[in-house]
Amino acid sequence: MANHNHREVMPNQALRSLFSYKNMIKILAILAICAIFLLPIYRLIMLSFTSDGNLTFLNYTTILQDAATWQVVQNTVLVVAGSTVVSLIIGVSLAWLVAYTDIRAKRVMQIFIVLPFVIPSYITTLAWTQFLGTDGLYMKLASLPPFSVEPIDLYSLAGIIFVLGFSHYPLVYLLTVSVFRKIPRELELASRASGAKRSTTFRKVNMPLALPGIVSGGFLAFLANLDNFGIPAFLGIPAQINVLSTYIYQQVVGFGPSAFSRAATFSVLLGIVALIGTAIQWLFLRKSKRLETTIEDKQPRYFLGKRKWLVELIIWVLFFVTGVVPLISMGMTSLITAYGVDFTLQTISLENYQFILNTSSKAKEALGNSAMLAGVTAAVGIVIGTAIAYLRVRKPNFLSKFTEVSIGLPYALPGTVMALSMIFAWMEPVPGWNPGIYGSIMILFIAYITRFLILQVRGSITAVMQVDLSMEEAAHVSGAKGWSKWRKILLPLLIPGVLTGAFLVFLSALTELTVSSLLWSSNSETIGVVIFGFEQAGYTTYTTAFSSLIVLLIILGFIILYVSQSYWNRKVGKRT
Amino acid sequence: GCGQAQEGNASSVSGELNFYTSQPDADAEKLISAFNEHYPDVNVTVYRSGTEEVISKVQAEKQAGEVQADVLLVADSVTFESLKKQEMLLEYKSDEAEQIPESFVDPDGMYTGTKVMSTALVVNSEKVSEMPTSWTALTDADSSGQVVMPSPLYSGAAAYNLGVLTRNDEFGWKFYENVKANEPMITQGNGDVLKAVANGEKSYGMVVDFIVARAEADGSPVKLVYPDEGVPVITEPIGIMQKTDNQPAAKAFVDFVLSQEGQELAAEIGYTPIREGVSAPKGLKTIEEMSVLEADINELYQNRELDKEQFNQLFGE
Amino acid sequence: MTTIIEDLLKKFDQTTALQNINISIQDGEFIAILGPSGCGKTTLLRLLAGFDSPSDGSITIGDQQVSTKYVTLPPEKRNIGMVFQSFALWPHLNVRKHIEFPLLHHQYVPADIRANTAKRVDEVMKIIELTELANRMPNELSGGQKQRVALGRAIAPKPELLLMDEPLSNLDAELRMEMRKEIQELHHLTNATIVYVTHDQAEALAMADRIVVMNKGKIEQIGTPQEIYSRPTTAFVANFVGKANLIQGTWESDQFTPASYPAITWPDLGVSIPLKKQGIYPIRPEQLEIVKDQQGIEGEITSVQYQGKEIHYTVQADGMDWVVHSGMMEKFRLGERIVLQLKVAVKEEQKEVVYS
Amino acid sequence: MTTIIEDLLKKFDQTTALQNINISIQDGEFIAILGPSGCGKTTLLRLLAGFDSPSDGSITIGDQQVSTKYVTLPPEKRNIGMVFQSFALWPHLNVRKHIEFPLLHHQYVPADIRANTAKRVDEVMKIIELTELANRMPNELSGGQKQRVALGRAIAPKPELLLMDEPLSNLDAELRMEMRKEIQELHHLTNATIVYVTHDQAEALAMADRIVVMNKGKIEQIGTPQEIYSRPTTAFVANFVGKANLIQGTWESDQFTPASYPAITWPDLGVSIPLKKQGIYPIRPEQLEIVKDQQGIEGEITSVQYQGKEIHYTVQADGMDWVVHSGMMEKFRLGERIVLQLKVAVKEEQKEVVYS
Ligand SMILES: Nc1ncnc2c1ncn2[C@@H]1O[C@H](COP(=O)(O)OP(=O)(O)OP(=O)(O)O)[C@@H](O)[C@H]1O
Ligand SMILES: Nc1ncnc2c1ncn2[C@@H]1O[C@H](COP(=O)(O)OP(=O)(O)OP(=O)(O)O)[C@@H](O)[C@H]1O
Ligand SMILES: [Mg+2]
Ligand SMILES: [Mg+2]
Repeated sequence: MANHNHREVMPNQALRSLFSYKNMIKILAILAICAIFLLPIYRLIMLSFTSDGNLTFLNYTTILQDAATWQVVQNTVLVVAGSTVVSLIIGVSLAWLVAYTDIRAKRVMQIFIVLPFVIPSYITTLAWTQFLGTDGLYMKLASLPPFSVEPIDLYSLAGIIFVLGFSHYPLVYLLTVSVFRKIPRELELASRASGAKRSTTFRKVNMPLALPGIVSGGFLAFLANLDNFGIPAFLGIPAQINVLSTYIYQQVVGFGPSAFSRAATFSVLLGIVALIGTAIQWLFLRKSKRLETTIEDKQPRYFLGKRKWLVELIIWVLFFVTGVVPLISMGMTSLITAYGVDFTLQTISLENYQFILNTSSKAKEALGNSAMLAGVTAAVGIVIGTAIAYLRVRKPNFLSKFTEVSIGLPYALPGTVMALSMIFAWMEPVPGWNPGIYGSIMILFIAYITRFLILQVRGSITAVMQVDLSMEEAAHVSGAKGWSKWRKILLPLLIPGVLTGAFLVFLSALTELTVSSLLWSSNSETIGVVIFGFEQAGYTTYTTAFSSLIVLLIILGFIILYVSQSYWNRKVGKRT
Repeated sequence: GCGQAQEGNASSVSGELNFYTSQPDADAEKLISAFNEHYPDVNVTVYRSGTEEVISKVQAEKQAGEVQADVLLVADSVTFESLKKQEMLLEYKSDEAEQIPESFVDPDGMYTGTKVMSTALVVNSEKVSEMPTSWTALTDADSSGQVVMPSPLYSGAAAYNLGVLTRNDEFGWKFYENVKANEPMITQGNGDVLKAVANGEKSYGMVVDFIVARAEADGSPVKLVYPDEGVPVITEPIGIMQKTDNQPAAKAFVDFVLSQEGQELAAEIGYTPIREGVSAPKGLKTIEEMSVLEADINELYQNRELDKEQFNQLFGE
Repeated sequence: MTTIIEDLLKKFDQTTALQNINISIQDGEFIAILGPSGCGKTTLLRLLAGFDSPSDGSITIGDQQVSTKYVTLPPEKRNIGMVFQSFALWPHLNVRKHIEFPLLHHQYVPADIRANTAKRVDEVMKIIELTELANRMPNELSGGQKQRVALGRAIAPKPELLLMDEPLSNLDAELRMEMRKEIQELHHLTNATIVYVTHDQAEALAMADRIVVMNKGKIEQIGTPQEIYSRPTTAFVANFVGKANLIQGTWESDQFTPASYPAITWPDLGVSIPLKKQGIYPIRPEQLEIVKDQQGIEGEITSVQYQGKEIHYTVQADGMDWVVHSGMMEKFRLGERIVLQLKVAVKEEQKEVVYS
Repeated sequence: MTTIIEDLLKKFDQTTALQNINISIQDGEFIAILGPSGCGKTTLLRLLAGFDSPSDGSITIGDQQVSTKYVTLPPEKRNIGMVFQSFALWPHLNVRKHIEFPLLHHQYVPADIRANTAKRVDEVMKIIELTELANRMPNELSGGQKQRVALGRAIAPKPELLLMDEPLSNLDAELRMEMRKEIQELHHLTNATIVYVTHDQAEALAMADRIVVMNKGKIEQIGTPQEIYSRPTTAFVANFVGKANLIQGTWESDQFTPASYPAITWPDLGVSIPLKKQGIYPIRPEQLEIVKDQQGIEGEITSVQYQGKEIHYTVQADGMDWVVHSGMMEKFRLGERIVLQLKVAVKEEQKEVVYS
């Protein structure tokens, strides 16, 4: 049983160490990190209080008195809450099935689960609208049964909620599945020996114990739903539904000197929504208790028996609609010569791929740039993010909470706002001094780290929360501290969660679009920028070809990873 | 570089030039490499994105300290008008501008149109057999549920069109009210309009001409129609930023874009050139062939927010 | 509700944790499973609970076959309570909630308890002496307190079959005594069948109706405490339960001659046939006497452990360690050379016990 | 390296887990901390290890003050080994790696061991009898096996101060005996100072040089095993260590008269002054004799526990439960009415022990 895990690491020592040289550095580092994250936000907030160059509340008074504002806020809250719930339900259910039951092909499923996260959301949306459109597959199927089936209108609040929820459930899944696996079997068995049915056991034992993962995943999904622009734009504009992210964009592109101030003011409102989400998340996490430390237990705990095929069928249908349909629709578009022509043997060709790979030099460069950017961001994230997560869990003081909030906000801001505030912050971090970061590739590194570090922090927090303090105490009495403790004890125990975080950071950075499209310079084009460019020029076929290529590369990466993993396992042998 | 110093002052033009544009990537690239043939010592750095993004970036840079752009080329003159009002532009009257219709050149020399992009009708050629000839295709009761157009709230070009059409006696707000009655689909940008029509989701769209011509040439089932009433046009003006730190290069760049060679290049890429005497690419009308719907730029600039607001009210209920 | 375990086999990969397990447990019986660390006690209990499926063999409870290689009735459908060796407390529930949990969920909870859940919880809290800590979370409890919570949770719904895996190992002697009594009382009152895993032979001897002694995954002997203690049938049991010194030698009719001391003969004090066949004479530590300057087995004292009312000596003699428990009358020092003798006086008493 | 604990106080929120703790531990001493569940033993050990900071008071090891309210020397800088009550094994390391770990990392590992890490690991593996399971992961070990790994990890680097939190509670008697011997041998060989937490008074009596008896966060008595067992100074110690029945009455010079039986007088068998002052006469279970048809304290047998070589009776008499341990000579049945007598014969022997 987790003994003594409530204790903080030597509280007085922590205090004393404030004054030691080594910890001075640590604290300076934290302050620097805060500064990096807070500078853009600070600039943004200042802007929201600026009108005609004066400090004033004017923006707030006008905006808050406008009924439209409240409509937008209401829509936002509805959309974000609804889609987060959808993500939670799908993510947690899938995680449970994969972690505990004997369904087959779990590894292959992992790929399909991640698909919605790597397929650009405008493609997903398009696929969905086509699927459910007037002459889409859905209506064709719907005309089969004798009774009438209502057409589903995606251009609605419900549609936005639905598509957002389905796009972001991987976040919940990825952060939950390993936590589920780490819950000691005996805790479940104790419940069942007490007569609780499986469902009760899940509700009363697994759910509360997996809270760190579920809450972290839900929180990330919440932030992702909040900042998402593509889906509410695509589905909301036709239906005249505004949420904060689209509304802010309208302000940004609006004219006049007050455009930015208005946008900043709305961003502050959005920030407040994000803060409320953070607070709710804390409420849940406060209740969560640390488990006895175990390694992931991958043996199935529940045998579905005769119902197995049914469950598997449902899962694959889900994958089909969330991953395969968009993938196919994207793939098909990428193979035709011109948008809108029918997909027939005559019309397919590899022309578009040839264009991207041979004719256009940009695409290849962008692949390289993005891979490098994403790799470095993920690597830096692992170190900084895990360090922050560790401090946050082991020393939950004001400073570490504050750090967590500052790191979370940039992920919640819509990309456009985030990019603009990066410009505010980094062109002349100190007025009158331009360090040349803006305009070089450095700005993208900083922007990506600022924006995506929270993914790593949450992944690592989830992992650290699974490690009982006694693990570290045992290392300490055995004489290991600092680096050797991390290398030999903590990292091996943290690795699944840390890698999940890094994986999310890597994928997000790899396909990032909005921020890069405002910050790139001509020598540092990223995948997102190139896609954005094609799309704006009306070259949808190139866009889809490029996107397909990237998704294929990602899938290939997965396969290589799995193959080498199983090769490694076989070679090393499961511990004797 | 090919070191072809045919112009006397070419060698004195050199250094860095930041070019911010909303032109598609490939087009910008071609433009620059042609420019570099004449001015090999100028290193042009391009920032390319949607007009809205480009302007946001410029504005943000201004807020943050200093605008990095030297030369700006974005969709419409109203946008430039606003920059002009904010005194962000440098006055430069290029000699080349004399060949360009007066109405497309800012009288104060702050910006000059570089090409002509009209907003016309796009029609799905598979769903519609008889091509319409009038904007009424969007307002006919038959077209109910089959109309798509970009949102002026998101697209600068669409906002321009809104301003022009509502100030035109033949159309006015009545036109938009009638469109509204057909329950149109409103998209974020022109690209989405083309897609909706190309894949048959909608039959008629209001969209900028050149992307339709391209898609048509590629084989998409779409057709470009210039309605008889005329079309609003945007001119993708070019201008030099007030704070540019390389005036000679910036001016040389503007000259090149407006020159015969520059305009022929634009036509070759697929745009209607703005310079008289240069022919339009296949599928597009030249400026002389189309009837242009116009409105006073200053008035448009002054009323843009109001127009959008009114649009929002009309369509938002 | 008798429980019958037949030919049970359990393998983990290469390890065979259990084999040839045959036990039939009577309704209301108190069975102790006694054996050294790693002998498979927990594994057996887990099979009884339905947490694992056997690799072969079967378990029948009442007239229902609950576990075979193919089908295993899940634990929640068995009317059981279980105390886990590792406690398995839920980190997110406080003490009270732990006790309450099975009362709310167990389908077999007697109606009167179900109607008065709160009362029953209070009652159990009193039994496990944690009333004052009702709102504590598991991580705020000491090791023994945790164990008591685990115990309380298992007994609360008065299950018909109570499985306990070393439920008292973390308790001090005092509390252990009390808990033993509680468990025994519980046994008398509810007449539940109890399977009680322990490595502590005193506990097994004191509480159980019958003891199953296990070693290396197999059953060594099943019998009443008296049988196990006084008439062990294997060397292992003699040593494990009685701490007996096992002397090799030859049995001739009822006389034993140690191999190394042909001059000595010992009478039969109740040695079982199987041990006799193996030529073993088991002498429990209290059957030996340490004397000086007399005839007997000569040796040297290599360890002295004070135990309050007696002293435990280890004596090195004849190349082996002899364990001797002696009273406080006379004391010997570490390293002293002494002589060991069998207390033959014990004989009569011992025989009586064996055959009673 | 003496360890001095002064005025130690430790609070958790509302609970005071330790108070007024003053112990001075000699270099090389074997100290047992004995007390009931939840009395603060683990808390004390954690403070000694440096995992927690005291709320007040100080701990000095050698000439360094290692723990005060303000400053706490971290555990890795103390030359200690520790066995955790909850084992705290690392789930990702196998048995061998656990033993190896401190050898690789502890800064105080003796040079000869450091040079021969592999040899030392083998040695320790043999001591804890896990050589064959060297490659097992913690989740593949039984409870007792886990505990042995925890023990091995702590002793491997031969620390100067060895802290053990119930290191044997999950082992069977046999193995426990062996481990006890190992620990004692280790103690003799390395001359490490050992602080050994246990709730088992037999263990404490058998192994320790001195015993610290704790109750409810306070020290009840510190003394050698003999002192603690034979001359308890508090009622708690008499009961907890000697299982003594505590009889209220009056002392007059060396004579005791139980309050309920004015006719009886008992002689002083070595009762400490503090107990006399409280008017208490402690009688250990083996000091009582059950007889029939004689004069004495009349009562009824309410519980019989067979213990192999003796039988433990609980006798209800005079409104209290008397615990009596008696040999196998004569047996009494549950419910039988009997008479209790003090074995005065024990007197001489007892006195001798006390004053020796
Ligand atoms: N999952 C497993 N994989 C491999 N071996 C296992 C596994 N679980 C238990 N064992 C082995 O099976 C044997 C029996 O284990 P079990 O836990 O039943 O012992 P036990 O009798 O309860 O011991 P203890 O008194 O120490 O708790 C041990 O040798 C143990 O190492
Ligand atoms: N974090 C905590 N918060 C509140 N009370 C605590 C906390 N940790 C321990 N306690 C309490 O402090 C007291 C002493 O606990 P400790 O773990 O030292 O007991 P122990 O003597 O080791 O008992 P055991 O033999 O049962 O392990 C107990 O009453 C326990 O409930
Ligand atoms: Mg066990
Ligand atoms: Mg403890």
